[in-house]
Amino acid sequence: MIQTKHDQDDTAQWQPRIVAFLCNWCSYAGADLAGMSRLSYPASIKIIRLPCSGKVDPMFVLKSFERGADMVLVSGCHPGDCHYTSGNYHARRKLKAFRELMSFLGVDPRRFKFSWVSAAEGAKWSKLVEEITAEARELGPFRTFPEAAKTEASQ
Amino acid sequence: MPTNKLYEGVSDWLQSAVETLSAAGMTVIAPTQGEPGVVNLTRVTSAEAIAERYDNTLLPLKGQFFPITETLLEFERCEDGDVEIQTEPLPAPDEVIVLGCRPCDAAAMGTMDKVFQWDYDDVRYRARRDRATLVAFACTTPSPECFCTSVGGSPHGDEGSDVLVFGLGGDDSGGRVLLKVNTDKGRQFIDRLGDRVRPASEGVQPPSPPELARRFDTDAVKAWLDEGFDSDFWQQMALSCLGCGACSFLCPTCHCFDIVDEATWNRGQRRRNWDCCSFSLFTLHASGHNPRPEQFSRCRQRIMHKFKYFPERFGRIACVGCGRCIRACAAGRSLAEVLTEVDARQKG
Amino acid sequence: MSPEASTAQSLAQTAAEMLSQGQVALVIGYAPTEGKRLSPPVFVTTPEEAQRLGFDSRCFGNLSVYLWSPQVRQMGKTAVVVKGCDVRAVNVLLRENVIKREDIVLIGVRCGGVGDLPAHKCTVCDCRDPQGCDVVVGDAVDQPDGAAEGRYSAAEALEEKSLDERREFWQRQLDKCIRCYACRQVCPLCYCKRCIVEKSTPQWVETSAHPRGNLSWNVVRAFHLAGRCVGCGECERVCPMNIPLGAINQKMAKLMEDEYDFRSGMSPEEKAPFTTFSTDDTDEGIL
Amino acid sequence: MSRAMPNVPATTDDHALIPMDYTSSKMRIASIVDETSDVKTFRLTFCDEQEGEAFDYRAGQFGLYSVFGAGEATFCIASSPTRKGYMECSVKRAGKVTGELHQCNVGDIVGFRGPYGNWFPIDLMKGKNLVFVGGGIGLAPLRSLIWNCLDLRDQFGEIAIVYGARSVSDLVYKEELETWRQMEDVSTVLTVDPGGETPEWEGEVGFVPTVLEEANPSADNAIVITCGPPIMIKFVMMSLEKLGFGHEGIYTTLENRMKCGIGKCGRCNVGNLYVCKDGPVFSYSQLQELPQEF
Amino acid sequence: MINLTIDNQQIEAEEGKTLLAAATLAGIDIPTLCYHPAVPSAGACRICVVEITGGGQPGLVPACAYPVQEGLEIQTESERVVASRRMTLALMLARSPGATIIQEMAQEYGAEPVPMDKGDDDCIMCGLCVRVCQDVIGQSAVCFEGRGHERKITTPYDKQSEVCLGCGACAFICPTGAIDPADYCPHPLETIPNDFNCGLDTRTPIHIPFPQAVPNKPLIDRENCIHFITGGCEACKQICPADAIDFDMTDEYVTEKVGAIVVATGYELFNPDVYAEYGYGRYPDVVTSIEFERMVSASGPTTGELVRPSTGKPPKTVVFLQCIGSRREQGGLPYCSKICCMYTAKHAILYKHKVHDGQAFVFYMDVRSGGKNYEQFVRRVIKEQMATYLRGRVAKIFPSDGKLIVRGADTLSGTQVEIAAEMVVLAPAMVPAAGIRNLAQTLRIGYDEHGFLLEAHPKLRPVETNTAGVFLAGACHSPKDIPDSVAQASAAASKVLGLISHQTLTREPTIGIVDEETCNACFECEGACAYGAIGPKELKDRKGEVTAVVAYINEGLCQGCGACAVTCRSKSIEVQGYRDDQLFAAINATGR
Ligand SMILES: Cc1cc2nc3c(=O)[nH]c(=O)nc-3n(C[C@H](O)[C@H](O)[C@H](O)COP(=O)(O)OP(=O)(O)OC[C@H]3O[C@@H](n4cnc5c(N)ncnc54)[C@H](O)[C@@H]3O)c2cc1C
Ligand SMILES: Cc1cc2nc3c(=O)[nH]c(=O)nc-3n(C[C@H](O)[C@H](O)[C@H](O)COP(=O)(O)OP(=O)(O)OC[C@H]3O[C@@H](n4cnc5c(N)ncnc54)[C@H](O)[C@@H]3O)c2cc1C
Ligand code: SF4
Ligand code: SF4
Ligand code: SF4
Ligand code: SF4
Ligand code: SF4
Ligand code: SF4
Repeated sequence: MIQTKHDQDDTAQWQPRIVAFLCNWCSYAGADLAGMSRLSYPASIKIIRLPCSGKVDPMFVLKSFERGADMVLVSGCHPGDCHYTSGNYHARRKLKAFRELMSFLGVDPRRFKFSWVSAAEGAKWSKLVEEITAEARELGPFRTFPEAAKTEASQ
Repeated sequence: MPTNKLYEGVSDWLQSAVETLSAAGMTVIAPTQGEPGVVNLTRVTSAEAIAERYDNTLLPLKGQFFPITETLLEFERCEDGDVEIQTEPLPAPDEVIVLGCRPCDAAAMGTMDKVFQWDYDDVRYRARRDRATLVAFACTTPSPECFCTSVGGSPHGDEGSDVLVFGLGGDDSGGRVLLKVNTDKGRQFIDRLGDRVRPASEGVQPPSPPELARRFDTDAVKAWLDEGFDSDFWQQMALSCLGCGACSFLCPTCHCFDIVDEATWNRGQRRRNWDCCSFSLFTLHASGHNPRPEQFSRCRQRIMHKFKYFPERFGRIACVGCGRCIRACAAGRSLAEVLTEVDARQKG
Repeated sequence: MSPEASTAQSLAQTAAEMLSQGQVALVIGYAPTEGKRLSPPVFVTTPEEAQRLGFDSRCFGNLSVYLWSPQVRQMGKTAVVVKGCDVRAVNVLLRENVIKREDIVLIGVRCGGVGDLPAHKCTVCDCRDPQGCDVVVGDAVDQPDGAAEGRYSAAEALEEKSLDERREFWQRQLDKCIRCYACRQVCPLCYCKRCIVEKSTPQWVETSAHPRGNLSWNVVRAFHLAGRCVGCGECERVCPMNIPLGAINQKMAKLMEDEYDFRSGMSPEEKAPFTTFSTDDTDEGIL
Repeated sequence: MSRAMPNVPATTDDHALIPMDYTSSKMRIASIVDETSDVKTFRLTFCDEQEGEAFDYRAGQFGLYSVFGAGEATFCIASSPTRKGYMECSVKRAGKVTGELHQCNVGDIVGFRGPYGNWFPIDLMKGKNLVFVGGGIGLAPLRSLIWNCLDLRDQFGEIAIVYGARSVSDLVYKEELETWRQMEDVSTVLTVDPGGETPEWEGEVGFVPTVLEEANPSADNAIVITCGPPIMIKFVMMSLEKLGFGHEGIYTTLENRMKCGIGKCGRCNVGNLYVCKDGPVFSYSQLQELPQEF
Repeated sequence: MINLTIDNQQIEAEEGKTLLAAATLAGIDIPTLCYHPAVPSAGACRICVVEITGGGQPGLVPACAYPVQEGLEIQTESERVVASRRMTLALMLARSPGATIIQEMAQEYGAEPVPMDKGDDDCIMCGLCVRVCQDVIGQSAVCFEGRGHERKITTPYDKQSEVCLGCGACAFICPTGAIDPADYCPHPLETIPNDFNCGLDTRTPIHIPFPQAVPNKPLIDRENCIHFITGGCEACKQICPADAIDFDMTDEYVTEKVGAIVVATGYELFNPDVYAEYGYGRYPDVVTSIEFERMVSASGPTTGELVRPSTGKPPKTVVFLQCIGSRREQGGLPYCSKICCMYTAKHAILYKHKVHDGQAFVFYMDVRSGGKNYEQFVRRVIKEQMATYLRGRVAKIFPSDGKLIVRGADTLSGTQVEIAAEMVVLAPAMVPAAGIRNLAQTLRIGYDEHGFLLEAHPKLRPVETNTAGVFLAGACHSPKDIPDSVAQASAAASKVLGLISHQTLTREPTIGIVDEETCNACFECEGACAYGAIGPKELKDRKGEVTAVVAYINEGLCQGCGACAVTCRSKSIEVQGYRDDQLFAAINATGR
């Protein structure tokens, strides 16, 4: 093992790593508004912008966990508000099933969040991030995925 | 020192062997029962864990030396643009005793040795191989899919094992046994067991192997293969093949592998993974050209490789008749049947 | 004549007729063979060979998987022997444009269940009488009672466990996966020209058989089959590592039935839940 | 170091085993030349100077290059062993590794292991007339050999180069092509497929085999080395037959997919040969005996 | 054409026209009571008599019934004529002393009531109603009944009539206003409040929505039109000289393909009746600013005369309350409506113009007069004492003695004030137009929690929205006054011109692209696309034979949402700009 700073998580200062997939038109704009309005929210969140929540492939969520995310958030426009009319409905259906599948396989569903945040909801955004960050902190580091690769298949 | 010597083991020899060897810091690998009906080689510290009755392990022995996935090196891209590479350290030299593989699997290691130790010597494979002693348990009841006798082996075959153990009480593992030493390593193993084994009494002979009819003749098969590359036989025989890797992955002599990098942002591992010539992507070129574009050509490759190319190159057949591919095949295909048919074609 | 023998006879007869009249170029069926655990598929191109066709309780295979094989397609119009449950897979293939109805002939066979102890899918089967086939052979069979209740029993048993227990269970199971992809290859609905695991730019699913790659692979497979899987059980049957893939498929199928009142493959027309949506879908769990 | 002799299958008894742990040497990208829209030539130098000095290879050999994180890919060494201190490879963007490589910048570190495989029979070529026939990116392995021969010009007879690409913009090594054209003792014919020419194009227009026939090189005492897309090779062979060349004197290199480069991973296996060990250079007569799986 | 002379004026008239029509056309006024262009003349009232002085048999004739003749010479105000009218009016005055129009005319002609039994019926028996009902409406619900003295206008059998449509044509046409349709009809037509005037007056079913409407044409309000209710009437059709009435015309949805849309749906006012303390809706003299605006408007219900709704007399004291609903976190809206300070100042001035001796008070929170010359404007109002500005909120309004007591705080002096007002004007908050959310969802543009539409970027793209080709103008975007609305509208217009003045459209390259080699042609993606951008495409070999069918994405239709890419299992669709390898790299980077 090459030792690096990443290996030593200082638990006291441990910051959860949250990967957020935001749709461009609502949630990303909402997060942007939060920024512009100088509303502070934890820096633990790493935002990836997508055109639409309907573009969030379950693969993205899996990959984020593999890359060490402690929590993944997908956020899109409120029902009916999708810039692309129905992308968020598609997302809602698929991601619900995905969460159920993950939960069935023993992955804590609390680690996978889904929210509606509109472009005007800068305040909701910052509150949401604060809340889920607190929850992620409570859940603690999510090691299942990243560490799995280090173990070679048992046989 | 003479090898090929017979020893008798008293009824608790196995228990004692596991204890003694473990106590000496060795790793004992033995067949254990996991889920119902599934036996695999795992590390044991007590003989109780060892499976009593089984045809063969689900996964072949090869994985102990050539794991399904293994790290070759680790790397990290540093901030300054440099890359730090660390070759994965070789497996620790402490000894490994495989206590209870089948003779076919032991024989298969001959094939693996050839590949991994010609021209370039795979150090990782060699390190694992060198430290291991193979104690094979002779088969008493071959399964219906077994065909070792057709490919030059036997339920009591010596090849590849350091020690071959015959049950005298009929039971596979425990009980009174006869141990046949095949190599120096085998002798060292016997020596370690102390008083739980003793030279066999005069006249004690290993039991005769169970009946297992030879189904085809590898020479005839080879002769047909020499000419048969373009035969339409291949297309017919391959129709039902789904092109999965089940047969190859479970085969104790299949050794194809892939090398991949798996990395997060700036660090990762280079890994070696089992691969399989039945996969359509196996030979696909970047240009889109595929030297073996149809499933039948891949099926043909698998058989040709085992029964023609490999023998030509390395002087031995790359199949030990363990029957795993037949048991595993999703489509119920049988290599033995295919070869029987080839044999029949050659003989007219 | 035993029921099996008479079914075999009608199959052979039907196939021989179709072949001799040039209706089809190929008949894919089962060839029950003494001493085998599985009645393997057989590809019959002449009326004479049709004699090999038969049907018994070892005919696990879902032969519809061969319908889209390039080699089979090359051979021309194909008849395939299908059990009632296999028809569901055919329906999905039709729905997804993989095959055209006019290119195939369906020979349905009434099936009383396969396996020594009938396989789980057979105890909960509600389609023993094949629907929508061109010909149906075999004697009438009884439909088991209470099929609907036990339909998702394997998934339900796991659902009842705690999250940790499930994690522990699946970690152990999925760690075994050797990435042979037999589950994929045998699945009639995994017909992708290039499976996602084979896409290297980018490599979404790691190909190494370590627990991480295995989990991703099995999640992706399950997700791709969600709303499509017809529960034929082939993937679980062929998995050389005995991973209970059926439970995962059941979980998704149950979700589809509970949430969207949808069971895959019941007709060639209906659309899979993941290609559409409803504005009434639940907002539960959404922040 | 490479051990296999050209076209002689190596066996276990040949020589002592070379330990192999699949590790890569680090090399630094010294320069990058854009050859075409999807081909770049990388000049690499060993990060460890000693390693660089000890490094030796023959024209025709290949190596496994890696971008850490993306993986390894096989490319022939495109520079001549007579030019010391660096090594070059020309890479066509095709997938994961090649794609990542194209993203690299000068100064970046890549991995390399090799050289592997056999080489062009340069000893057999001495005193002979040489005909190089290349197509597209297939000029990369030939380039190594061409410069090798040009750097030892007096050891060879006449040298002819026939090279073509789909269009003017697909020609690689444009400057070197011009240099060869200017050379008095090399006859260079360049061509592009019909439709691929530009108004300024001064070379031929036509497919390589046709142009080759027109160039009509003498088969006497000649050796042909050809490399290019499979379809081109097929027709070039027919043309060469017409021109009276025997199969023995024609060499080409194969590109079967390979992962280990050292005869283990099984991928490049064709018949009883491993392209990585017994090739990638093969004589045409050898190829004719192999199953046509390359 | 017929030539004749009226009041010494040479006139040309169409043959068949009456003298009345010819005179009217020539601008000569002939008074009449029983004439209406919509119904046949009856010459019943004899007010329209004129004198033939030449060209025909001399004498008095009813102008409404006498046809024009070549060479006739007519006098409309000759002595004989005036005398005749005076006589007629005298008789009428005796019968219907209460009818205003008779009183007025009698005064004009100096008619005194003849001494006879004084009637109390406004009906002058002109019979217009009977004729309109019979000839225009086609119903005959009213008729003459009785003889001589007993003669009267009534419904058959004097009963409310089922035949009567309740259209009110009789009442409308009656010159003296003697008819109440409710007497005739069990279900008379209701009066229709005039929306434009905030319901302060009424309008007819056929009406021009408001002055300056574009196009300035009447429209029929089907819900209230008697024709659409009963199938009869058609009075408008009968009288329309242009024959422009077409009852078969239906509302239609006009589908236009457009390159750009400017949303300018404006605002509505917050309904202040939620604040019970102000009594809006309960006390007629509490009005909103927009009602006030109409009241003082020359085109308004009172033609510009400011009167108290309760008394119809000009209010002597008016109290203006600002910030009704605005700037109110609890039970209101948190934002400032921006326009009320200024228009209230304007209202104070207008009030002073209408009621010179009136007194105006303004309760305000603080005066926001940002804008060119705005502060000066407000200063002027205060300085010139057009209104007394009181900083504070009003706690309660209650009626007392015909007035409204406004009780509030003056926070500047720190005193409680009580004003006995005759009118209170509330300035409610500006809210977006109803249905804005629907509209926004249809156009796929964003809106905030109040429904104001969202611009693409508050600083850099203030008139654009997130949907390409949709722009914003005016109060739909945020509270704005007219100059701001016009400025934004002009900006939007120039953005539109910038967009559509090019031959080709440049759009973001974010579109889906199918990998034709790996597409399975399952067309699952087709179902996922909300834009119908996906269809089949045939791949052909060099010979032109179809080798495969794959999915194809129309780049003009595709919006690049990526729903298809997620639906595609084999990952055969990439969205440009959000390609898988880019996202993969982004996800990888999160693990940094
Ligand atoms: C001896 C030899 C010499 C070569 N020399 C050159 C050279 O000088 N310049 C050059 O541009 N290319 C050369 N190639 C081809 C080069 O190896 C492949 O283009 C490269 O490996 C593709 O790697 P990738 O990771 O970018 O592609 P991947 O993402 O791995 O795959 C993309 C596609 O390429 C196919 N592919 C993957 N690996 C290989 C492989 N090793 N060989 C062929 N196809 C493959 C895959 O099946 C897939 O279809 C050579 C190949 C060989 C065997
Ligand atoms: C009492 C009062 C006095 C004012 N006095 C002044 C003043 O003196 N000076 C000044 O600058 N400003 C004044 N204002 C403000 C002024 O009225 C606004 O600034 C201005 O009207 C805004 O213009 P607009 O075009 O954005 O919206 P609007 O004037 O509201 O126009 C919007 C139009 O869109 C229509 N519409 C709504 N929804 C739809 C739909 N879905 N489809 C089609 N059409 C739709 C509406 O019917 C309306 O015709 C006053 C406001 C009030 C309330
Ligand atoms: S296991 Fe069977 S189906 Fe799979 S590749 Fe092997 S022979 Fe083919
Ligand atoms: S069949 Fe089983 S072992 Fe093979 S890839 Fe599928 S789950 Fe893994
Ligand atoms: S996923 Fe398994 S059970 Fe479902 S259709 Fe495919 S093979 Fe059958
Ligand atoms: S797992 Fe998914 S991508 Fe792979 S073949 Fe099956 S459906 Fe296609
Ligand atoms: S990206 Fe969205 S709009 Fe474009 S084709 Fe796909 S689903 Fe339709
Ligand atoms: S979903 Fe994918 S495979 Fe299916 S038609 Fe669309 S692009 Fe092709």
